[in-house]
Amino acid sequence: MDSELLVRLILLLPLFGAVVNGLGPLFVEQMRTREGWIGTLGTAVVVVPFALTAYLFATFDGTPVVVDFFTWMEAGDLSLQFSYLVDELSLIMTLVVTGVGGVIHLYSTGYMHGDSGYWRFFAYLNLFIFAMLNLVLANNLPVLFLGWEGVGLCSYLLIGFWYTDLSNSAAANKAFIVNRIGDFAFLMAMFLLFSQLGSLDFDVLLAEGPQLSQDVLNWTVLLLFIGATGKSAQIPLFVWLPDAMAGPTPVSALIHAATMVTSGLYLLARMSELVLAAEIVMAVIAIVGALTAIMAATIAITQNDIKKVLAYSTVSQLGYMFMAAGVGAFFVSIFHVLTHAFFKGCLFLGSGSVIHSMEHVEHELEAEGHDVSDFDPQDMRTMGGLQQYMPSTGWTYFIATLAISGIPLLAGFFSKDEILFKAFEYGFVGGANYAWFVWGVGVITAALTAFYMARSYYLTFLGEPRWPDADTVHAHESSASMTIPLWILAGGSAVTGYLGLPAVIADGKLNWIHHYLGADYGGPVAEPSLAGHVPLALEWGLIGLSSGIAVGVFLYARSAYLATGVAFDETLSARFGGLYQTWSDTYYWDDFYDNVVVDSLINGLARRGLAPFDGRVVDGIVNGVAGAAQVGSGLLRRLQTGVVQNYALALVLGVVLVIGLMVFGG
Amino acid sequence: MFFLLATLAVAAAVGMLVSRSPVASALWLVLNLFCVAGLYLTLNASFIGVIQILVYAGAIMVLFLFVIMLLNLSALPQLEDIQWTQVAAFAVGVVILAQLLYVTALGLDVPIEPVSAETAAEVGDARLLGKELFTRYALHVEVAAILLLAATVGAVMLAQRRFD
Amino acid sequence: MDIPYLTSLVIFLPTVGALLTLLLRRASAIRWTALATTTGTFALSIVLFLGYDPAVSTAGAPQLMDISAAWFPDAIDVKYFVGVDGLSILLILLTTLLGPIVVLSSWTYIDAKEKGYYALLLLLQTGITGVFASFDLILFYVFFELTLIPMYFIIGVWGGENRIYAAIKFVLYTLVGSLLMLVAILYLGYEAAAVDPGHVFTTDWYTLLEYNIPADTQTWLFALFALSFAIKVPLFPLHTWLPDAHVQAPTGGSVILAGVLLKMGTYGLVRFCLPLFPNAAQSWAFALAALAVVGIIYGALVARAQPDAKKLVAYSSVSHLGFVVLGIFAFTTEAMQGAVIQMVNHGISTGALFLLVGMLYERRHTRRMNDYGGLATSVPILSTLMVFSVLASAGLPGLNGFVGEFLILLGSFKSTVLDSVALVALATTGVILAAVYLLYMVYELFFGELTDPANANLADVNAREFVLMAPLVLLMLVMGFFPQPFLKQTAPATTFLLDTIEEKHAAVEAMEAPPTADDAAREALPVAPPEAAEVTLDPDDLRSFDPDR
Amino acid sequence: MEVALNWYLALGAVLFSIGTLGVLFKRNAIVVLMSVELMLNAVNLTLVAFSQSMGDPDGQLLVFFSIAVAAAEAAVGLAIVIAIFRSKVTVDINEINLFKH
Amino acid sequence: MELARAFSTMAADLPAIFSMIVVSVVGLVMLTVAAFRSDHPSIPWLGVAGMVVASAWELFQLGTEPGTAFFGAIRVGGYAAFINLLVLLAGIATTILSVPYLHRLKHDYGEVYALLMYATVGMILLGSSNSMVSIFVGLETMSVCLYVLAGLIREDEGAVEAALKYFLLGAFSTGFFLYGIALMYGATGTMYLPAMAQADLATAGGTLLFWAGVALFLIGFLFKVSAAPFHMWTPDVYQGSPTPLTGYMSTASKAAAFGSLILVLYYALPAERWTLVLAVVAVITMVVGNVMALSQANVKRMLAYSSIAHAGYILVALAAGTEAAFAGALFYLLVYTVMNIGAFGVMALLEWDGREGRVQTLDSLAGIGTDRPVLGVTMVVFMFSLTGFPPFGGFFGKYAVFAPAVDAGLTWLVLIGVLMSAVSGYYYLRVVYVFWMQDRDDVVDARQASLGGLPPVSRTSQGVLVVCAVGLVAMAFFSGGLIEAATGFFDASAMAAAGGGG
Repeated sequence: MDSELLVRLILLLPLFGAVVNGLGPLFVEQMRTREGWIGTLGTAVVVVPFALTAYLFATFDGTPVVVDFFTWMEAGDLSLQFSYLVDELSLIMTLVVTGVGGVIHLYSTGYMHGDSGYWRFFAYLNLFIFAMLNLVLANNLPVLFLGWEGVGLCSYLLIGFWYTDLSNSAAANKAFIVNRIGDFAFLMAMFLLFSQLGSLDFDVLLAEGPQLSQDVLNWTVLLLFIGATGKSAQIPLFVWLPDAMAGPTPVSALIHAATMVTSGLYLLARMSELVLAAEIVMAVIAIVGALTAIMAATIAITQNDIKKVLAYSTVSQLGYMFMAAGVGAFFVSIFHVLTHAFFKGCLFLGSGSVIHSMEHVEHELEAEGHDVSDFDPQDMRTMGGLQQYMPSTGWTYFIATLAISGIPLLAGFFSKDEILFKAFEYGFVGGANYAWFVWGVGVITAALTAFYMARSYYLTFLGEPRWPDADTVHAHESSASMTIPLWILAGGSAVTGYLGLPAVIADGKLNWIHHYLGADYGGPVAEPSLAGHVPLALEWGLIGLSSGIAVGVFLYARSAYLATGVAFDETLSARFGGLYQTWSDTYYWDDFYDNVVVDSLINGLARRGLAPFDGRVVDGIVNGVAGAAQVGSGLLRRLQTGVVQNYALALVLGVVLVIGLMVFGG
Repeated sequence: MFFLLATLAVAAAVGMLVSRSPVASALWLVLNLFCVAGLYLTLNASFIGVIQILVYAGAIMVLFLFVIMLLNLSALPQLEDIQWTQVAAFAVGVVILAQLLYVTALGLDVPIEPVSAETAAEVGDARLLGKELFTRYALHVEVAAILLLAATVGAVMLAQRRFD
Repeated sequence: MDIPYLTSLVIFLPTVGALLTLLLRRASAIRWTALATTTGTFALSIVLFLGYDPAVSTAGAPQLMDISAAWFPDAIDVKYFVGVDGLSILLILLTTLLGPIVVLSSWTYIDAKEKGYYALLLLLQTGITGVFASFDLILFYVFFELTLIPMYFIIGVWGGENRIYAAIKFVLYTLVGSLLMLVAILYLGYEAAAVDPGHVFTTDWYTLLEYNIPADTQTWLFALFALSFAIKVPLFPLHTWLPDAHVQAPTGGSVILAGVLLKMGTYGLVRFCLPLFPNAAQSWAFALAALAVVGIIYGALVARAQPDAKKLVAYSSVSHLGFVVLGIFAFTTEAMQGAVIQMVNHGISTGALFLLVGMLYERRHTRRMNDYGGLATSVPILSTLMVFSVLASAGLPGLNGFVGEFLILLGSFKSTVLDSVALVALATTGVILAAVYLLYMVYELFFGELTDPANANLADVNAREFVLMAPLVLLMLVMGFFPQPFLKQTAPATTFLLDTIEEKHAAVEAMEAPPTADDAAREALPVAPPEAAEVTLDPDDLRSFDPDR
Repeated sequence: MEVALNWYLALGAVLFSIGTLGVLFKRNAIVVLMSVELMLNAVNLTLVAFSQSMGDPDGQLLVFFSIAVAAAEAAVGLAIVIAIFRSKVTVDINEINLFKH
Repeated sequence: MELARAFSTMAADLPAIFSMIVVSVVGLVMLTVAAFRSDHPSIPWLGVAGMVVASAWELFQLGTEPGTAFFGAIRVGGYAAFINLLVLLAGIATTILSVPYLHRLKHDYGEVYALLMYATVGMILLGSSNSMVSIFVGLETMSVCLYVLAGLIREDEGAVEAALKYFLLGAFSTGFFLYGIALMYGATGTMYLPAMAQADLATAGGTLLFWAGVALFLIGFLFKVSAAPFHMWTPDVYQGSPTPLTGYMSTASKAAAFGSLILVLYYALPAERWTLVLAVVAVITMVVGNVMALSQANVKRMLAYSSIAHAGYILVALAAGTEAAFAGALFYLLVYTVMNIGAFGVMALLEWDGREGRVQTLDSLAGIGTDRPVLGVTMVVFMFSLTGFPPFGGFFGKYAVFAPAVDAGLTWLVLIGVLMSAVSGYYYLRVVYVFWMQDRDDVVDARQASLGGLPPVSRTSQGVLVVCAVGLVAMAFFSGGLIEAATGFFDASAMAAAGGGG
């Protein structure tokens, strides 16, 4: 098959789905309840592109394919095409997007069943896939940016999906605006590149970019990175992601875990040649990533909302990915993106399944006459013992938990270990001091990850049910359309790690993902490491260390939470004191933004400052001029006394003036 | 002769200015007009001098007096205090006088009757003026006639008592 | 198709329609006449658009010109001279497109004195189209002012509570600027005659382009022109008439105001300020661009603080037009093209926003956002349209707003005239702020529970409203994804303009280069070309040579 | 008699100024009117002086019209004063200030 | 001069004063009719007929070669015909507008119309005068008639007050004016304008005398055209006088006075010194007129200040002093006459029980446009035209006066002028919004006034107003030609033709 046609189909099918699902029911009310049609179409337009991508992937011969649709805009030096690029990186990303996306679409047909906005949901979701595909397939920065903003839009629409609750909409606004702050930097990076190179096409940028002056490069990469922090929820722009959990759970899985949030990584990987040329900024990237990772991990420990835990976990894992990027190991980032997509997708979907079932519990409690106004179906403190009611969800959640915790032989183990190893190696071989710091933080974070994930699993699924009347009111397993995707993803969480076996095995020759992506995304240190730059023994040791930590911490948490349940949190709180408080208050980031940035900008500057200023000063001057004319008029008219002799006096004064001017002035 | 008449004219004018009774003012003005008529005669402008007495002093001033009597006007009560407008008026009046004197008195010390006494007398003569009036100034005379007619009609319109 | 006097026809067909409506009695007949006229005009303008061939006029010359003999005595070359070129064609098209849309939007909104309303609306369209088509400065001025009168009535008679204040403010504010411009036009006309004794007083744009005016003179002429246009745009801090006018005007008036009337200011800057006074324009570019950037941020922040939806949209115009002005004063092809396309984009998306706010107002008779909330449930289609327009306005890639803003910022960044990264960076924050205030509006209007029963029973958009919104929404998409056909139309004119500016700038610089031996000669005839000495001059000409006048 | 022209002119100026002062000071409308007559009279004197000094009759002819005009004005003016006296029973021009500002 | 020859010359010159003859003879006839029945309805129409004939004649004269008649006393042809035409048209419009007005006030005496005719005669003489004597006689004839007309409703305190103020100040300024003539005569030895320009001002004293004379002389004109600070009478008199006649005063008398002033400036005065004076007076006039108009609540009073302001605009052109500027001033006079007659005409029709008039406010007219759309629409046209909005005549008028001033190097003056006309927008637009945008029920004054019912309608008057309004719109197309024609009056050949006299 013609690959151009395939690319067109891959891109346009989801768009088609979005348009049909969106417009039809919008105008024809009867169509809104046709869930079968809508769900089938919505899923098909993602699954088919997945199949097509798989075909492309299978037949890909290593030479990048460029597909030009049509000219977007031409002005001066700028010549911009709707141009798409199929290469290794975009293929992997496309597979993830359509694959995980397809699964989540399928899941959604069950999860959203009965929702009045079913059609909207699928329209948005399809639109999201379209935008995401634009992002990953773009062949120039503006098209990438189109997708970039497009996914932001869909994220906005989906976070605020249940708009009748204003807090959801507020979260949506927050997500969009914080993302826009990142976009600002992205735009500036584009302007800078264009002003230097006169083009924004990848081939030009990657070929000529590295020759730019160091200053320009540093700025460019820094700006790109700031752009990435917005989308990929890094310090300081991560604050929107936890709030984004307000959206339906499949959204959290797809957008806020598997795909969209990784686009920042994708951007850096795409621009890897520029990034690698900006050494200083790489340090910034790595350090910011490390700090984000550990910060989010500590916060995750304190969260009680099952989705919030996963959200902070996502932030933390994204931090990992940036650590990798910061040490130049882009392929590892992508690898982690891949594995993360599976296990985090699985976790989110599992939490969705749990929430679904807890909502069911809530309804039953309500039916029995309980006061459910305080009942939160997402609060882990009211859960417990769900494993017995919903085995599929439980098991898949468990597998994914193990995977993310870095328990050996599951996907997370391989990718995370590779990241830690690369950081170590960068310090060991490359001699960059910051790499040690990054590595250290990474190891601690790995321990924390194992802890909070174990906490999450055990609080939710084991122990006694903690909701009222647990004897009579039972939770239920979700439908097949939801459990099948769970199993698919759990399977992925188990096996995808083998795509990137570490260098200790067969000298890295079995590290498929590294070979597939090629040296382009490996960085200067990574390339020779195939042959083993670090002594094998040391590497084995490192692997052992991280495995040990993961398993150890996991088991510790298991025993702690199995024994004391929720109460262990209080022990933790007591042990860490103020630190724990800081964690549970998310390091006061939200307070800072709400009270300092937003309040001072909106309330202080805009509402109390500029708006009155505009009315009183700027407009006041205008009205003042008019008023002055009126006042002047009022004063002048008092000269018009009505007494004829005064008029005569004025006349004579005029005479004096005129004679004076004429005789003596001229 | 000139200085006598001039002094008298100025004195009469000042008298008009300062008297509070309108009748007295009118009579001072009549005196002034007579003096000026005399000055015309010193300038050999006999025709104008005669007209001055006939029309101005004779007709116009009588009209004034007539109206004053008709309306039975007496002196207006004196103003208690001096207003700034009056001060200003006085100052402006002085400035005007200064300006006028400056322009008229400077550099024009040519004697009257530069050509000859005969010409001067002829220029002021009624015959010459009459001829001019009915040739070169015929149009103006006609329009002046209309002006007087209009003034008459207007005065009647304004002052007459209508039957309504 | 070859229609004689096509440009004039497009300008004056609405006037004919206006006269026609005056003869009618029944309101419905008046409405249909207005609709038919505006639609017909739009059809004609499409013919115009198709008839305009950018490839032919590489020199940027206008096409489809209608030129009369001089209007005034021989010594004064003022004439009826209309045509289209790359700068104006899109704006003319936009104007005629908004014509039927505005008529439709007023269909039920205006329920009193229909005759006057539609007649004035049509007259207004003539005025605006005329502004964009004029190539003679006096004619331009006439059309420029002509738009004030209908707008004054539309705001003042059919407007809201505080309509009279707003109407008067609108007219007076603009009047101050435009009258000063008139003086500058007059001076310019004579200056041209003074520079070249062979010429008479002229206000013909193309003739004036040939003259190189001394930089000093340029400065204050530019100041007068720019002031007038800055008020119209409106540029901070001259913008305060705009929120008042917008809020008080009926929907149709707001749409015209935001859609095309403000563009007269930016268009004027491009058409006149830049090419006629290139040196002054470049010297002052930074100052004006800085004001524009202040306007971007300031407008956005003030918009965020508004409790009134319409006022919010009004301030958003201040912010958005800041981008256009920035693009104009960047002096790069990208930015200039962006500015031109952004004028159109802003007309489409802000026009749509005003239409939608107007629809809400027509249903609920309030514009306070607090009175709404949760409308997404009761009026889903309207909400969708609004969100769509908001996104277009916020510059989401794929919709029209992005194309313009992107090109403007891209071009300004590389501008050597502005040469300020900080300025562009500040301007780019406007992209963030746009999202802040626009999403806030969406949030307040559409989201949340339907608490107020008055909001629960609102009717969604009806067929008429949908028909009038459809072209706008479609255009947002089309211009977002396929701006190229439009950019292509403007390209030659933009290039021509920038080349001309460059040439003239250099010429004046050379002319005013450091004094040389023939300094004395220059003193006597500061700007006259060398051959001027051979021409016998009459005293009147000498007078106009006086450099001090 | 050898009186130079500027003596006459100066006299005219003085009389004119007194007339002006009269207009500015007198409150009785009729006296104000008389002051105006005095001003015209002063001008007439000036005109005749010029006319005679140049031997040109035009000046005196203008005086002729000036006197006619003075007569007409006096008639109209007095009529107005009568009318105003009828409605206001005063001729004090300070009190005639219905319209102001 | 040989008498017989003189008389034959005069007989030959009779066509030159044809319109003056027609108007005065018809005036006499009217007076005669009035003697039998004072309120005979045919009297005003007699006058209209006479003036129509006269204007037809002047129209015919527009194209003729300029020259002088009556031994150089007056000018004939182009320029004079233009001014005369203006005066006559204003007279016709005023007469027609006065009929219903005076009828309503029960003052429809025939003498009034006759006086109007005589005033017109004076204006014609003034506007076409070529010598100081003509100017003086014409000016006085005009003034005396206007004094009377101002006080015509003598039962009304305001009217007689207006008449008294007008008269006293008018007479006062006449004193200065005549003094000015005397000094100029003394300095140059001639009364004829062209001869004055050629006179030899040899001595220093002569120059001094001459310019002092010019100054005093100008004051007479500046008073008549109500330039500040000689304007003080204007608002009071305009407010007190019968409204249609106010329109007449504000247009025809200004047209004649400006016409004459232009002739003086153009023919009699060397081009020096007076530019500054006129410019300064123009500035004061524009500022005072416009600013003071802002706070007026009475439309007539506002229009009075507005007419002061417009005099300022014309003075800008006069200060420029070029031929184009004079031509522009002439055109402006035409436009101004049309729009001001119209504006006062509208107010005359709206003046009835309880509504706007001498004491009532503009507010009492709230929403009147809806009730009387013809008046409303025409008033809108007049107001916009007065503001100077295109496409109405007012804009082209402003163009015609300001453009030459810019050319003459008076850009600063023009800038003040345009700023002031922006100010003027405020008070003109206020009339528009009160007429159309306010609701009667929202305004206290209007509610009270509405008890008096709606204003009566007069078809003839409305016809005049519509003609004025249409004329202002039509100027958009004909202004070029008109300005060109006006420029033609200042050909160098005209100068030569005027060389004679005396």
